[in-house]
Amino acid sequence: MKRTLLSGFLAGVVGLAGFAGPAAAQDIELTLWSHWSAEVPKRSFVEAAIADFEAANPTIKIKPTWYEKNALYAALKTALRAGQAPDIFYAEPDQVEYMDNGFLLDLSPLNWAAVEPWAKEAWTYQGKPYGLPLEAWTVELYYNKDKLADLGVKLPANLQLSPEGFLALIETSKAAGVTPMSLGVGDRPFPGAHLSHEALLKKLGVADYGKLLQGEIPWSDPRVVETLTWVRSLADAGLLPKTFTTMKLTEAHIYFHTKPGALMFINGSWYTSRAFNEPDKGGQPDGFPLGIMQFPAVPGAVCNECRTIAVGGSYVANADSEHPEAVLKFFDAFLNPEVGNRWLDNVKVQTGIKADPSKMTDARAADYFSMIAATNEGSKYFFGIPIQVMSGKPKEVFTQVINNALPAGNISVEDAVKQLDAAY
Amino acid sequence: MAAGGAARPHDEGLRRPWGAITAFLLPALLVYAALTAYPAFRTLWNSFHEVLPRRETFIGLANYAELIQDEIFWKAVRNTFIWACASPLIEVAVATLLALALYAKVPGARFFRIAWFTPVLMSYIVVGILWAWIYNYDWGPINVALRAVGLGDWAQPWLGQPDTALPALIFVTSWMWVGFNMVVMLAALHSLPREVIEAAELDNCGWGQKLVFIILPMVRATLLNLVVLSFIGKMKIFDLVWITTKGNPLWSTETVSTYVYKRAFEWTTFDLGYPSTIAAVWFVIVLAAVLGLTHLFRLRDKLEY
Amino acid sequence: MDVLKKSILLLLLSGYTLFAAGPFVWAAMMSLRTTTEIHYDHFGFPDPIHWEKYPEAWFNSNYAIYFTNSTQVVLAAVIIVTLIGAMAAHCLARYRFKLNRLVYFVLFSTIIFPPQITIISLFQILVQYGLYNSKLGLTLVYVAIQLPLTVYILESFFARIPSDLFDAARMDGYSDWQIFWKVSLPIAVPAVATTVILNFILLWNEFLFAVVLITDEVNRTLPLGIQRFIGDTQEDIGMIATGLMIAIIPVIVVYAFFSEKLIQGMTAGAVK
Amino acid sequence: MATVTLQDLTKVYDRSAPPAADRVSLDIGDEELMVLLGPSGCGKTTTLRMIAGLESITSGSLSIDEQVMNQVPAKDRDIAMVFQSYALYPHMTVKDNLAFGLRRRAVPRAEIERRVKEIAETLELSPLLGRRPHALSGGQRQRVALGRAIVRDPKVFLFDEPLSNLDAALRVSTRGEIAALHRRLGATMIYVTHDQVEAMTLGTRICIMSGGRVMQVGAPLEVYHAPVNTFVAGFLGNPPMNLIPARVAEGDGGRRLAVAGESLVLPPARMPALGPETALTFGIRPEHVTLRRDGAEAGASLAAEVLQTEALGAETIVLAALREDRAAKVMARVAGDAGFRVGESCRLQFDLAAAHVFGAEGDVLRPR
Repeated sequence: MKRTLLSGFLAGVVGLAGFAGPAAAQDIELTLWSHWSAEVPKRSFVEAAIADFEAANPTIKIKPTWYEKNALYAALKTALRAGQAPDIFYAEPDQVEYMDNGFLLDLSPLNWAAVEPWAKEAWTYQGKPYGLPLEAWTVELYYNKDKLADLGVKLPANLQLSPEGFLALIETSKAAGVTPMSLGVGDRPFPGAHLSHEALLKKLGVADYGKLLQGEIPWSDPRVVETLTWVRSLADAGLLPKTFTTMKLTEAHIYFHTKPGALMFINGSWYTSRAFNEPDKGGQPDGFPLGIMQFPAVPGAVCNECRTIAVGGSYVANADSEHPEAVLKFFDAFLNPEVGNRWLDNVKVQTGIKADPSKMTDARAADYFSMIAATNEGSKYFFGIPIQVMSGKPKEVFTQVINNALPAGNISVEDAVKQLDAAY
Repeated sequence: MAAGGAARPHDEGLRRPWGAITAFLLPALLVYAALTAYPAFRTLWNSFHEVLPRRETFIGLANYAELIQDEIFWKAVRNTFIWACASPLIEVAVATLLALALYAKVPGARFFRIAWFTPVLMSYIVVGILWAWIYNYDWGPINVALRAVGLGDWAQPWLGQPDTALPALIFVTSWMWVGFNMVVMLAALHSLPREVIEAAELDNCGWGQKLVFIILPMVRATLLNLVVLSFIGKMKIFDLVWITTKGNPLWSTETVSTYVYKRAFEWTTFDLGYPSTIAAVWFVIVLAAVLGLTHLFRLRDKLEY
Repeated sequence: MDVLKKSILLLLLSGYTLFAAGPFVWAAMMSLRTTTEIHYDHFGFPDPIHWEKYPEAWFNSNYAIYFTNSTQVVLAAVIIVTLIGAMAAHCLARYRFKLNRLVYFVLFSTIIFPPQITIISLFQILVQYGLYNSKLGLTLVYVAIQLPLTVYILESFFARIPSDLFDAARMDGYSDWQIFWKVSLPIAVPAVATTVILNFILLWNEFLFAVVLITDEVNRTLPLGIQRFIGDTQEDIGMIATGLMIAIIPVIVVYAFFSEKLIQGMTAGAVK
Repeated sequence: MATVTLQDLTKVYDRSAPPAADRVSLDIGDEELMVLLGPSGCGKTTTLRMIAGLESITSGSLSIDEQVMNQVPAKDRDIAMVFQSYALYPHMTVKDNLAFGLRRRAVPRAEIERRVKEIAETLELSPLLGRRPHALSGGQRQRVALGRAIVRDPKVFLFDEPLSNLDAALRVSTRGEIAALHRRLGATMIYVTHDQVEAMTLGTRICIMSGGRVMQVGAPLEVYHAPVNTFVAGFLGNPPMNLIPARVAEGDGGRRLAVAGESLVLPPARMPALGPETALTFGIRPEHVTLRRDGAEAGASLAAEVLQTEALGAETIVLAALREDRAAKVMARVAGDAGFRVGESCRLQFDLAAAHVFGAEGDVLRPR
């Protein structure tokens, strides 16, 4: 790292003096810090991409370091300030502070034609795109087909239960001694919020929901209060395990599919990156009867077909990188449908890179995507989960209140609304 | 001659050996200046600025104005104070009882003393992980024990509820520090003159009376020192919270330390000015509290930390 | 005290001992069991005993790196802080000059500083001087944070050395510097040992400054290393327990050998 | 060896307080053992420490062998000092303690060995050479401290109350050892003490100090028999000299003193003629007072009442109050079997040939 600093300094000096010579003759090493140390499919996808790229560009080496997400974010926050950040690193589009402070390289020169427009949009800040949107995801409601069958419940054709049906399902499940839904917010600021924000989105519709998050509609709006009260009533009916507040993301996966087993699990469609691992690495058991249903209809909703799609894990480039051209070259190597397909095949999550699902080769992936396609049929999308849209105090309060306290039954709807309104 | 201005007896030798004095003090003062004094002043300076990675803007008292209205900060202050006030009382009270038990010549006193002291040796990280397991809802020993004795309804996700999380963590720090306080108390008890206690026995004092009228007043200074020491320690608390709850749920375990850290290194801005403001204000609060405590105990001269 | 009373008291104290030391014993047992065994029964005895988990944690989980880093940083910091702390303490205890008490107070009073007051700017400063994310930087910071306590303990000890000794050494022809090395320091060996042990343990367990000032895997100290293990993935309880034990062992060893000294050091100043 | 000359040596610590040593002048001859005697706070230790070079000199000059030493650091003055607390290095063995001063002075190793061995034999420390100070008895430590000074073979020895930490018996024997040492080494020594017995038995001369000033310098008996002022008179002797306020009365050539309504007539050898009504102090040592039930000489005795008796065997110390002035008390050293009881009336008979008369300022008045 120190060498990077020093050589960066020297390069700066040389550049200022106008002696920036052809660097191509030298071997270039790019550093890359990434999340996904435990998410084998994504990690191997990136490693394969690096190997291919290095084979095609023998003068450029890419050195990845794999982190846990929280550790990565903490390291980046300090490293960026210290001028010791890597050339390429993992980011999600909500991290506007990177753009605000000029840390990110403008990626306009890339081949954006190969990227889904909404994914580019998610990464566009003040007119310029900054991120390579590898991962995209929708919020999905997973369930255990066998358990549902045991309870004698059948889903309607559109896979969406009515509010009453959903509540009845919770009660039946409880009565049968099965936790209705696995979920945990022990190490993530968003899983608990899925319940509320999907409900709010359906209730308000895309436009008003966006305004709500921006603070243009108050949280004390009766529609919001009504919806939150409904979510709270689900929680009060015993929807979530008692350990909800301390359960970690990975534990929640295991709670759902292995031990003790829950009926449902609400999660981003990147469920696969953990669940499709080997069982001894936290994956679901072989032959697990995975099903996906729609988020239930919300009482008085204006748009029960509305749902969230988000750009997730992406790569961005350090504005201070000494080798921007090499970084761009590396990024461009991702931007073709073949790579997009390879992502779908291997990672089994949606991607912001244009791909052709029909050309997928992996049967398990194809099966999974057909389920995703079924729930997404006819959907209207809102881009981004709330914490990707919010920042500062509202984000912190939202995380504490809507992600954690409300589903845990630790705060009344009235107080929650009051705190949120006060935060803007 | 140099000696004329000397204001104290026992000045040294022919000349004040300024060379030697400087040489001895310089390294310590340099480290102090560079890594304690300068950072402290810089924090103060920061607090009047918005400190972003590539620019610093003077914003006067804006940070302070924001801080006054920052409910999370005040919540953190409240939590920290609850912690800093509850802990010393619990720790010192339990420690005194245990020390008295050992003082009464129980067999195996040495073993007890060493065993009780061990929690203090572990880092908060280790302790945090251990206790997160102990508080685990499904298989933590506490809930397992409750279920085993038929009190399964009392089983709680102790660290996951706003009203149990903070007491649970306070309990952990007490677990950790009781042994330390006990050892200090025991040392203080052993340093008491035997004659006084024996005299009290001749005066036909019972154990309880002896404790209240003779022993406790004589170890008063130690007791108060321990209280202040524990108070200061809890005002700094960070590691334990960070490793267990990170201030959750609903800021019920947020301490000033964790909040400063969050605002400085986890918040969605890169601003270091605001967290510096928290630090500066907190510094004043801590200082005032410690001075207040010492004044309260009228230990101004005797206080040792 | 009659026998019954005594037995009840002993029973209570044993109960407390179980409470105080139980978690440690529990962790020690888990450190010798695999996570699968632990999930089967969280409170079982290690059977069979999985000693191999220790080398596994050591070699496969980077504990060797963390351990080495901790050792380097802590030992260097302890040596430096002891040395410069002893020099300052010797000077403050032995020489009378106008600013003596002021200097002492300034050094000592930082003991009540909350760490927040310096940590943010320390981060900025170390970044400025290229010491951020380096073991050297962390070492210097550790020296600074342990300085007040060290000066405090050593000063009070040096002040108890009769000044006649220094006078005698001066008449024997020794310079100020030689007196420090050949008289003060050797006499203060017990106090120095106390501060060394105390500083060692406090720094070995230090977390806040490490987490802010170190991010590189290769520079992580043990507390950071342990923290890494409670990240995203499913908690490998058995392995974490092994890691905890590896982190605790040096402290336990020190404690086993120097428990009296350590208790003395920890309690220094609190007994009046 | 060496002479030490103090010329108006003054030490001021605090300008608002009187000097700790005030214009101390003293000539200490070669091979002399000069005792600085006085109560605590009289400036004797300060003076000693100035000589040692452990304290700076505010004004005046200090010379050793006629060389001014004011600015010479302690280590270069070739002086050794024995401290009250002995100041043995606790972390070194007896042997290292003895050798420590020599090592610094670049004395060859073999020579150090030899000298340490020699001194150890003289002081009977040989079997203790490997021990640390904490394993020694008080007397042994004392001897190591002595040895440490001797081994250096300095020009001047300084002793700062070296016996005050010893028990009574050891003190007597060590006193003898020091005296013998002085005779054997023939060195110049300066010895500070507050114990007059040490001063009387050890000193070739005594310098009595009070309030930072030198009161009197002289041979022990000279100082005892001819104190120059009431301070010296009251300080030396055990019990000390009786000092009774008096006035000159009419008659007897100005040598008649009115004391407590009676009168005493002093011989011309002890008192100059003074005008009537001059206020002065009459001094007489207890051994020059006897008690009489009858037959006391008029003009040399006073009526009194016994207040207290301390029978010490060979002698009895009697405290009596003058009948006419109960505030004036007189001590008498009488024979052990004198048999006076408390409350008994008697007359105090003075041996006026040994009387002293001090003026109102406390200075002795002698006939011209």
